[in-house]
Amino acid sequence: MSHGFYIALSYGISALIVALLIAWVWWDGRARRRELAELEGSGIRRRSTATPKDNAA
Amino acid sequence: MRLKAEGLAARRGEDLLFSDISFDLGGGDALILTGHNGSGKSTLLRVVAGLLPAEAGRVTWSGPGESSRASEACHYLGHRNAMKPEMTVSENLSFWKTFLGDTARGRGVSIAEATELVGLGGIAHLPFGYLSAGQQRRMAFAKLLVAYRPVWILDEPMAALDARAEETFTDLIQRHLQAGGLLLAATHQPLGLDNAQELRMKGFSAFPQDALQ
Amino acid sequence: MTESLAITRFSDLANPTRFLSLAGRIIPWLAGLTLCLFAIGLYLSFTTEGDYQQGETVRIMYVHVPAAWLSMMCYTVMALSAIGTLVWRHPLADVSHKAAAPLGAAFTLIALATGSLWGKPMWGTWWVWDARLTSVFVLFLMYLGLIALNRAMDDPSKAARLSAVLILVGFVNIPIIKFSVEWWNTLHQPASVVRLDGPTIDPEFLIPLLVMAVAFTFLFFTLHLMAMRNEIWRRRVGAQRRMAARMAGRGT
Amino acid sequence: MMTLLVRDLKLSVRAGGGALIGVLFFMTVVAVIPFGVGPDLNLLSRIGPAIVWIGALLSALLGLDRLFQTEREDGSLDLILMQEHPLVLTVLVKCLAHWIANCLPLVIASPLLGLFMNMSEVAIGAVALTLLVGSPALTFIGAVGAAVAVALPRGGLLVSILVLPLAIPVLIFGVSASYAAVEDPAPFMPPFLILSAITLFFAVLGPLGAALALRNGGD
Repeated sequence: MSHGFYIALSYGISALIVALLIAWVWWDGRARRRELAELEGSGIRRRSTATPKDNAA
Repeated sequence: MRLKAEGLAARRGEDLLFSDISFDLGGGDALILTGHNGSGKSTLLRVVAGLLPAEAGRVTWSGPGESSRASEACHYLGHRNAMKPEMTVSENLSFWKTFLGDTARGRGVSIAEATELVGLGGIAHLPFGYLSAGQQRRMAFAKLLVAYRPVWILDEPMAALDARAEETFTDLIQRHLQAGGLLLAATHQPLGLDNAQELRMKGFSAFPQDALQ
Repeated sequence: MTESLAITRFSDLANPTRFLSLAGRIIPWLAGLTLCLFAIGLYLSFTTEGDYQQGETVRIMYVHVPAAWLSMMCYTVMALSAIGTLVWRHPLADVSHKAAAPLGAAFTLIALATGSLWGKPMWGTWWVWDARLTSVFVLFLMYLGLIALNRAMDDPSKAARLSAVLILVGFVNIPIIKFSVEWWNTLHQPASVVRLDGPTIDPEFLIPLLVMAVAFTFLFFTLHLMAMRNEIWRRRVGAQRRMAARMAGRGT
Repeated sequence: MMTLLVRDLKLSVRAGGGALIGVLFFMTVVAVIPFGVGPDLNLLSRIGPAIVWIGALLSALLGLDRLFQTEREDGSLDLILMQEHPLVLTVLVKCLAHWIANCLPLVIASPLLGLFMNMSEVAIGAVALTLLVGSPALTFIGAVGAAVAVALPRGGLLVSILVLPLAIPVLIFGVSASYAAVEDPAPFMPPFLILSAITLFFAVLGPLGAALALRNGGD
């Protein structure tokens, strides 16, 4: 009594959803950082610019 | 190029707002509509733009190789800016540039150039909704520059603008007129055009109005 | 910096810049740990014996149970953050529950999908409207509703306050849903679903289950930190864009 | 025209766009039905196709009132009306964008809800197929209602009231084709073909009517 199909499918779906989630979070972070860099490049800085740590993060 | 109106009349609801208005504009001519609130300035502009049916009379347009529908030769800038706050300025402008198309090929300027001309170069990447009311108005004006139309119909173009922006607008309008364009504007403030004709709207009149001259 | 240590700590945490640098340092470690745990967990879950009753399908449980557990823990995290938003008006709390909603929805979806895939061979149907399944499904709908609410509003702090109210109301509502659904549907036999408590579960299954649960939990925290960081960046982009718009008016 | 399509799609997924809300409403409506009729799986599988169809119908109407209203509110409608593109074509493209953004997700979500309704695989496939073919008709009919109610302050409710009666044939043939796929004696093709015909018919009539209404509704 094996249900390889269902097991494979459930692991597959879970992996897919997790992969999509990670990809989304990753891509979102990349896009935001790029936008920040663009704004930074066009000479707009935050009011409380200050610490170098800020840029490292 | 001639924009001709003959015996125009229009209603607002049940009331006749104006009747028997005629004018005849050629290349480089400007016509300024003045008059108190509710005198039918906006309605007249919308009738000329083809957005409202005229009660009587007609508007004709004759240009080089263009169709005779006047509204296709016109840019209409109403009270509302026709820009989407969710999209960036350049997305908005490039949409209108493509959607409107340039009637005379290549005479519309690029988006970067247009934003530069209205004095807001460098912020075209921002969402339109982030801009202040005056900046939004200026970007809406940039829309007139990206796609070329011989006739500009402007309804209160100077609303929400500061003095420097007004100057910019006047310059742009002058340039448009010198390039052979036509202007039809409703305004309270003087536009600072020296060669403009004026049409004073009295409003709610059943009697024929004095048209030009 | 004249305040007492506790207050300094608190204001440090409240400072998003501080949070960003902290998150930047922690995230790689958390991600690595998550990866290791998943490697061990997956290895264990494929090498253990099948259950005599459930057969091989017990392996689905190693994904299903942690996901279901996370779907509830995520809501708890959101509810705590919502209290933080409403009581202390802590900006990081706003960010926290906004960032957690998509994660919660995803884990709930995994729980629903794997549960369904387990139910088909074991019960002969993809879905039954029993108490537990139904309340998890309602939870899923609530996550999606919160995402939609957050997306629908421009002003992030207003959106955060309103969704915090909704989260707390939902938190109160979930037990009610659960119990009412149990009363509503008494047809279903109890304890079809594997339960962690009591001796019903063999250590052989318990170990991979626990490892996977810990792995999923770490996955959640890694992603949550990353998503919070994204959200802070998103707000900075918004703030800087508004500033750019203001500067363009004044300058040139 | 492509630019208009792309713009509308962009707007629908940007913040405040209605694409997600439609699907969510669909899922919620279908999900509350079992609470009303009870968790009897046999009963649910019998009424399933009808429930899914009604849910899709209601959620397809949900965002329709905004189809032209947003354009009118910011003045874009004026500029669109002035253009030399045939207005019918513009309306058709807007309908298409609306369908892709709001109705296609419903079609994609419908198999999932079919599972919740304990429907058989054939019935699920049939419902998804009939929704795919029938839902454009809902958008086209709705466009007329949206164009008529464009200038009204509480247009949303009115659009639903105006459009629902017109959408009845779509519902009838959609549901009967879905049932025909499961129950033996009834053939599947005739109602399905009629459904396709209705969609094609409204693809012509809907934009025409909407364009006419927009031209006359100017203010």
